[in-house]
Amino acid sequence: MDNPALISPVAKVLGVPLMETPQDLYIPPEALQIFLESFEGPLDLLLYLIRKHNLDILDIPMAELTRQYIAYVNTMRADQFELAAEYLLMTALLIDIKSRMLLPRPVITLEEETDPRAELVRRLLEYERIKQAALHLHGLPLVGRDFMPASIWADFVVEKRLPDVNPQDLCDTWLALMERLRLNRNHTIRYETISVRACMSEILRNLQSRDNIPFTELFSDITSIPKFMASFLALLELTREALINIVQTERFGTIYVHAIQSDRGE
Amino acid sequence: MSTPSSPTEVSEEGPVFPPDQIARVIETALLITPEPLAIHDLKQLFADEIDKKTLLESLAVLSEKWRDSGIALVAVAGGWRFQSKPEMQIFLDRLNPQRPPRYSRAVMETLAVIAYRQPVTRGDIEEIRGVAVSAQIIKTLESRGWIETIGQRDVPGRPYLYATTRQFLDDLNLLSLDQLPSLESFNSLELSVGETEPVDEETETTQESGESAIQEST
Amino acid sequence: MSTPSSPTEVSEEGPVFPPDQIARVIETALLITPEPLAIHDLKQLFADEIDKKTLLESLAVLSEKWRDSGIALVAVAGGWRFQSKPEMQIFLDRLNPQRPPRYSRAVMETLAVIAYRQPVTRGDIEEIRGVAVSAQIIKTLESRGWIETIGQRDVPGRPYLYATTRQFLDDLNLLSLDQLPSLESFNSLELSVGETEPVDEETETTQESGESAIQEST
Repeated sequence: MDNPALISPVAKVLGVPLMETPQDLYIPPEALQIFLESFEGPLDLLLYLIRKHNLDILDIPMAELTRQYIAYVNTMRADQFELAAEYLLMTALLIDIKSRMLLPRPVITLEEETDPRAELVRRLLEYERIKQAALHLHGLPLVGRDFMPASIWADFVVEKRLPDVNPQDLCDTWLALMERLRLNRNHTIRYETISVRACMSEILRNLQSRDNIPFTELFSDITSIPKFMASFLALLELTREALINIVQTERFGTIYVHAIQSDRGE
Repeated sequence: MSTPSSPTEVSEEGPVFPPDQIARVIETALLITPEPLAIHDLKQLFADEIDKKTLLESLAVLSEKWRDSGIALVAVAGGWRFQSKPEMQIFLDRLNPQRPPRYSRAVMETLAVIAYRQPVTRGDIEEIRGVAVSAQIIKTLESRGWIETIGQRDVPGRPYLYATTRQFLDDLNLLSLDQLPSLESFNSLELSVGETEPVDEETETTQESGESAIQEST
Repeated sequence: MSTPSSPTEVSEEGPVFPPDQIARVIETALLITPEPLAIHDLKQLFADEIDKKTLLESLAVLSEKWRDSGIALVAVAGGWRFQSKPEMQIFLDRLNPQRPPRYSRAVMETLAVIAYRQPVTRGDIEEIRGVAVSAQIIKTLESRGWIETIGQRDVPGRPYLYATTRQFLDDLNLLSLDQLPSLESFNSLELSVGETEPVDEETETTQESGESAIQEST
């Protein structure tokens, strides 16, 4: 209907004005791209052709339309196939419809045979309505184009509000901070003094009964990671304090932990 | 209206607002905000101390007051809004030569499919339009605030479902989607009648033939 | 004013605008534009076919027309604009319940340390908070005018010493730092902290240890 591409005298191809949109699907190859761009797709083109030929949509002469589509496809160069993919699909659909109509109908039909054109007709009808709906939407008053919303200066909105702080908030924050500080301190100290020291004692106790213990055996019963780490730290600490000795006699061999029997141990 | 009472005093005294004060406040609020204000918003102006009936009365008064001006009080999906009348546009355009973007047919058709068939996936739109819908088209409509995704369809690929927004209605001066003519009311079979001639004088007949043809096909 | 003449016709007829039409157009233009419109802009509305004198007359009429409303026509540096009157603010504020912004915990903690422990260095604050204090936090409080540097501590690096300002006291409605809540608030905090376990009978001791912790730190 108000297809702008159809109203405006089409296009210039190589300087030669194309006076009219093609009567059928024969399009000069040079004009193909411009032509395809002026339609929104094969349904659009099909609708145009149906209108142009003043056809009854319920009785689309498939033979003629298919012939035109094929002529149209034949004019395309290889590099235009992508551009025209949707049109090719439509051609295939039309040929499919045509061929099904040419086939002899089976004598016994279980269900009512559906007209192969019905689906295409349904789609064309729906698309035509959508096109009109689009035109209708386009014609509705649009903000910024047909009217403007009132919008005057509000004197105070500009003022950016800064965060409010009240003394009580500040006090609560301070107290929460102190509480956190207290908890944090206790936490760390307790862990270090008790755990590692306890592990040191445990290791030393183990070494009282035996001369030496394989390094891995010290850790074999430990399941928790903190305990594992504490034991390892305990081991290092015992070494530093020269209470134990860690010996490995050959590369990759077993590491042994010995107790040092000395007076320096407390 | 001539004695501007201090609004602070009024609100402290309680829910007693003189009618002209109510109208004045509503008017000011609506003039300040380009977005429509719903009844709920208007109630907030008065800390919920004014009922809907009073507000509607005030709105009616305002509507009448502005009748002969270049501005009209209108109700759209989002609420009430003052907006310039169409006949003012010729002047206002001179002030601001920046026109809103014109949307391509592809964009408008996509919008139409979403408006009428929502919620739809991109695949649905492509099915109806018979062509691929580019991401750009969707983005254009999304960034305009006219469409939004409202979920995903539970099929392979879980495609997004698109619907129109309240802003779409507001921007097109609509109260609700119901105000759009039904898709069936469009005479899609006008195409079976000669289209090349101007049809203004035969609109009536064209419509009739269109309608009957549509009934056949449905 | 009641017969809306087609503006197209008017402009085609030439520069003959009835005064009420001029006022209507100016009013509409000013009502849709939050920015001020200069005389030059207003002339453009009429394709420069109206002179300044006529425009000013119209503006005077409009100014008078709106005198008793919630908005006012004012002349500012950039030209003329409608704006809401101050007494409308209390209502409009309710419409836009801008939640007052809040400072982050980091900022609040930093401010608390400075307020209760001043003068302090950034290192002091970091030690108490257990995390680094970003330059941004210090800057936020400085630009608010709530803290300032009052010297440098005589240790390696000579770090700045921060303290709260007079403005901090003013903004928090305090006469002096002594007025910062301390003891009573302590009760409430300790109670709320201890709410998980029944500590009622130990409240007294808890308080004491809390107090001593603060005294230690001062």
